[in-house]
Amino acid sequence: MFNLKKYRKRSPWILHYNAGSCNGCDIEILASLSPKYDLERFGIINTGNPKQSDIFLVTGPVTYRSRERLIELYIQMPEPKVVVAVGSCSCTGGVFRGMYNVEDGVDRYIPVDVYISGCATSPELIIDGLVKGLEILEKKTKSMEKPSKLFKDTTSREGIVSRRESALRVGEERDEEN
Amino acid sequence: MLEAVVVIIAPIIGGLIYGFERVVCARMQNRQGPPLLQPFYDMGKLIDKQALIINPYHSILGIMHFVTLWVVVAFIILGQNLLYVIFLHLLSSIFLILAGFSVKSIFSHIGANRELMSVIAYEPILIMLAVGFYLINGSFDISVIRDNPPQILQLFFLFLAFLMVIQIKLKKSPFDATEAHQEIVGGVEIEFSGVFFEFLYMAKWLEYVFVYLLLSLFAGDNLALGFGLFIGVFFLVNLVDNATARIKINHLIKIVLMIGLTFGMLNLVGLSYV
Amino acid sequence: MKKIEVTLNNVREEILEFYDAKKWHFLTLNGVALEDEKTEIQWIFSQYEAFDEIVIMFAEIACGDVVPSIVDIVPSAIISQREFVDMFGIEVDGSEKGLYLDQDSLQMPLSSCKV
Amino acid sequence: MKKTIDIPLGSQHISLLEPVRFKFECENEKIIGVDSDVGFVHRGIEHACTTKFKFDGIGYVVARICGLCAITHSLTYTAGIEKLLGGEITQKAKYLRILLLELDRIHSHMLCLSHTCENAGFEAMFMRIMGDREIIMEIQELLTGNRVQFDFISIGGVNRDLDASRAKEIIIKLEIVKQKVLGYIDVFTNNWSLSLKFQGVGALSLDEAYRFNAIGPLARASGLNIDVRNEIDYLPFFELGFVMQTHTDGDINARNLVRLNEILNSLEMCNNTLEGLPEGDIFTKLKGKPKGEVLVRLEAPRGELMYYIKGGGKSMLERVRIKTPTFSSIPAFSHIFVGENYADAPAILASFDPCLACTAK
Amino acid sequence: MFNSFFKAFTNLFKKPQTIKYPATPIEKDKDFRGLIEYEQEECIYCLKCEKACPPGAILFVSVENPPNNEKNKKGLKYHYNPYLCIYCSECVRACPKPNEALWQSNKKPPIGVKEDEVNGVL
Ligand code: SF4
Ligand code: SF4
Ligand code: SF4
Ligand code: SF4
Ligand code: SF4
Ligand code: SF4
Ligand code: SF4
Ligand code: SF4
Repeated sequence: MFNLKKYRKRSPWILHYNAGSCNGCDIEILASLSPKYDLERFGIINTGNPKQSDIFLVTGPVTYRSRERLIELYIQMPEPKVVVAVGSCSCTGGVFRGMYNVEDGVDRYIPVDVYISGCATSPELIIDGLVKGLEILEKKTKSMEKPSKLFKDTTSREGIVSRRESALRVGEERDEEN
Repeated sequence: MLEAVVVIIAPIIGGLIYGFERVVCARMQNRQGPPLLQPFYDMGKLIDKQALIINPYHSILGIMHFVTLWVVVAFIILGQNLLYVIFLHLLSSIFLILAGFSVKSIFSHIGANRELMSVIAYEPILIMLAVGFYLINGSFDISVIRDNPPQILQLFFLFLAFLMVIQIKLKKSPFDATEAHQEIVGGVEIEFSGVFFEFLYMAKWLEYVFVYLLLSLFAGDNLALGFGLFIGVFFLVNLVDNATARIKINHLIKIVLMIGLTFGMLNLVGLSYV
Repeated sequence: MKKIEVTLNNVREEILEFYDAKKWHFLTLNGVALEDEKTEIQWIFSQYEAFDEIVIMFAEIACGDVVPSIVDIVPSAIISQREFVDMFGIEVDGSEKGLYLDQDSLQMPLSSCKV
Repeated sequence: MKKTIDIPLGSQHISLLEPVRFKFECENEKIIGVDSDVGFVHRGIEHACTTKFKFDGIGYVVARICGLCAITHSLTYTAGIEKLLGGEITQKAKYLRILLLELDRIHSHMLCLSHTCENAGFEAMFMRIMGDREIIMEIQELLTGNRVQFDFISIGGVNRDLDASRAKEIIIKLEIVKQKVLGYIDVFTNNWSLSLKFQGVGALSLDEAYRFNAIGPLARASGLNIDVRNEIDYLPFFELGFVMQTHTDGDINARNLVRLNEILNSLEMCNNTLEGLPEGDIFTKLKGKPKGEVLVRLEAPRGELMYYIKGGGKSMLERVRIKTPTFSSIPAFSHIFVGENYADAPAILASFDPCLACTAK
Repeated sequence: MFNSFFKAFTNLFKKPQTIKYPATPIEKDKDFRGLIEYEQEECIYCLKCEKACPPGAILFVSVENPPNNEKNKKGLKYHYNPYLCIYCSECVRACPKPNEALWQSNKKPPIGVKEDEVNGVL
């Protein structure tokens, strides 16, 4: 009869959480709700209520204090759901990478489906990302993805040292220069 | 037979009104807005969504709210007694309020509280409305009211008061403190999810059917006038929604009770003397 | 920018005498880690409607010292004091820890003191 | 039943962009106590500024403290470094800096106003202001190549030049914005439901403003003359027509009006900047490493921003202390909430225009 | 209040401000600060860009088969992570051969999906 799955794509409700961003990306999310970009065209509503949301927009590199809340919100959202990391700093930590109170990106904690880069992203990119997120949402099963434990193995592949380590290495070089 | 069909498709009509309203609202805000059938897309999605049950009462009360509301709408369409309609409607609101109180979330409580207060604010107007109709038609039966000529002129003040009820029921500013997305995240709705939220969502559509059906009673047997009233009020309500901010619940009660009671009384007194 | 040296013992009197809420604006409480596990603590004030009139009262303190609170004189200092406690791990009278840092964060990140 | 209830607001809440948690202790719906937790966004930028980045890259890092006043952060920092290096930048660079500073103020104030409206339940106004704000965003994109994080300022000047044809284009756009802002003033002063929501709500008296060291529009709405633009001579604000905007009521309405008037003033300043844009270079190379200590302040959209920089003649600095506007307003905020109705809390909160991103750094 | 009322009414008959974004693409300004692009042939491997980059989005890492360029003495390969980049353009300003070896294009930053492992490796 009906294929209910196709409706997922047409009525994605979003939940937005700021896990320590600079607000730059948050105001762009707000701007994409504004008349010029009007996310409501796609049926998107900013619900602010995890229990009724399908898309989880996370900004910010995840600070120590916000991580519990992040996971809590993720778990409260009913399946199927898609997590979208908005902005460079929620993808990889961005400029905050390696600071002592941040965790270098949302995917250290919860499985992220779409990464939107840019610092700050623009509404245009957010729409691109959401469109991609909707494709994924349509295919998703209802089984829960486990929130991943901190720090997946990020070390070498193909004999290349990890970015994290080389970043540290660069830092050392800088010190030597002085 | 026709009536039975109308009763069954009542939620769909409500959904269409709601969808249309969202488009109109968006256009008033200078943006494109969602597609017309958006509420049905939402419905499809919500059915598909995993539902988290907080506690059985909560979910059941939500469904009861929807079912009683449907019965209310059916009663109006079938031309039953107006008083029954109003009391049944009260019952459905009470289910919602109970649902709000049955969970731990503080926002749900506040929402339920506000819902309760708004019931106090608009219920007298509805009852006076029924009395008004009784005074004119000599009967509470909706079928009788529908067979008589338009009564909007005799009940003009009550009609004005009823406009405020529409704003409250449809959660339109300035009288939308019960939902207040920015303060209490939707109030009573907050803990519902998936299919259960779906019932609440459809109840909202029925609410549209309910108020606009009541509105059409003012037009009596004149269908064209009824339709005209619906269109006129529909736009008026949305324009006001887009021109005002939300007022606080205590202001709401004050304003609605004051204006509503004076207008209602005025009208009733006038009616009984004429 | 004027710097006035004070000590932890007389800082409260100095500020009490100096601070006039209608004239001076309390900017912030600042700390600077110095060598030898010393910390310079600065109370910074600026004058309303004057060109860059800034007064810094500073004191050099050691790791174990307890800094007196000035919240009763300047109520808005409360938040800077809490931040100072977190960042430098130096006790300030009546200010609790935990404004920013959690149990498992790096503690007293800006301090030069050894744990 | 317990007499009071605790209503949490945050850390994730639709009326908040940022994670901050307020716990309102309420009697019925009246707030009798507030507890706030502002540490959700603490990232450790001050620490990183002295351990991870060299002084010439920090301008881009501190800009990421806050997206709304990124320009103020990088400008204040850069000004501090320029003072330490002891160089003078060209007049044109100064003008361009002011231009961007004021544009940023305009868009930030517009965002705040629209947010206040939304939190007051006036969605149409929110959409209207947000829609018009896009014009400013477009101007900013024209000028700097990005909508939010401008990365426009570097030590010694600015990164991009502005040619005459673009300047003209911008002047035309600013005129449109001005007309729109005049329209808002009308709404904010005459709308019945807004006045019910805003007038007399969340008031801060002048004495309290002094006592809690309020800053920015919050203080100016209470009649306290504090605006850093009035107290520094590092950038030629007066030359470009800066006038301080104050109000005396101290309630939400007054704050909105102060912001609206400031937008008008800033538009005027932008216009003057564009019309009087001097010729010349936009960049002067400054040599050396920062040594010594310096304290610089600048007026961000939300009030006074202060940087204390201490350098030891190396490329790593010794101390960067950032005091942000919202941070020092928190005592005043908490004070205002007490005695108000919970239903007003989101609107009051938005009227402070808090930015927790910078509070916790 | 009547002004807003009227405004809402007139808006009803106006063309909405909304742009149809994914359907009609947005033309990017030529000065838009987009992706950093690199030309291996022109690079002189001075590593100034790597040092200037605040978040460390540009890295030269030693790999087994480095690109051949006589300047490349250490056997390095350029790596750029657009998900880490903050598009500040510092690298271009630091580069001795801007617009030849390294430049900022006006292309939009990319959108990644889970399989890209944007945060995992490198
Ligand atoms: S990506 Fe950049 S602009 Fe966006 S939140 Fe992170 S630091 Fe701010
Ligand atoms: S309080 Fe609500 S969210 Fe928490 S366990 Fe109970 S039902 Fe679940
Ligand atoms: S609202 Fe949040 S904190 Fe409160 S009961 Fe539900 S889940 Fe728990
Ligand atoms: S108040 Fe905010 S944080 Fe708490 S449950 Fe509701 S949405 Fe979540
Ligand atoms: S109050 Fe202002 S700064 Fe705070 S979240 Fe709202 S718009 Fe952003
Ligand atoms: S208050 Fe802080 S975070 Fe907000 S705009 Fe100003 S400096 Fe940025
Ligand atoms: S633009 Fe900035 S962040 Fe990106 S690679 Fe260049 S220096 Fe690094
Ligand atoms: S700075 Fe330019 S030339 Fe030097 S390594 Fe980088 S890209 Fe190559």
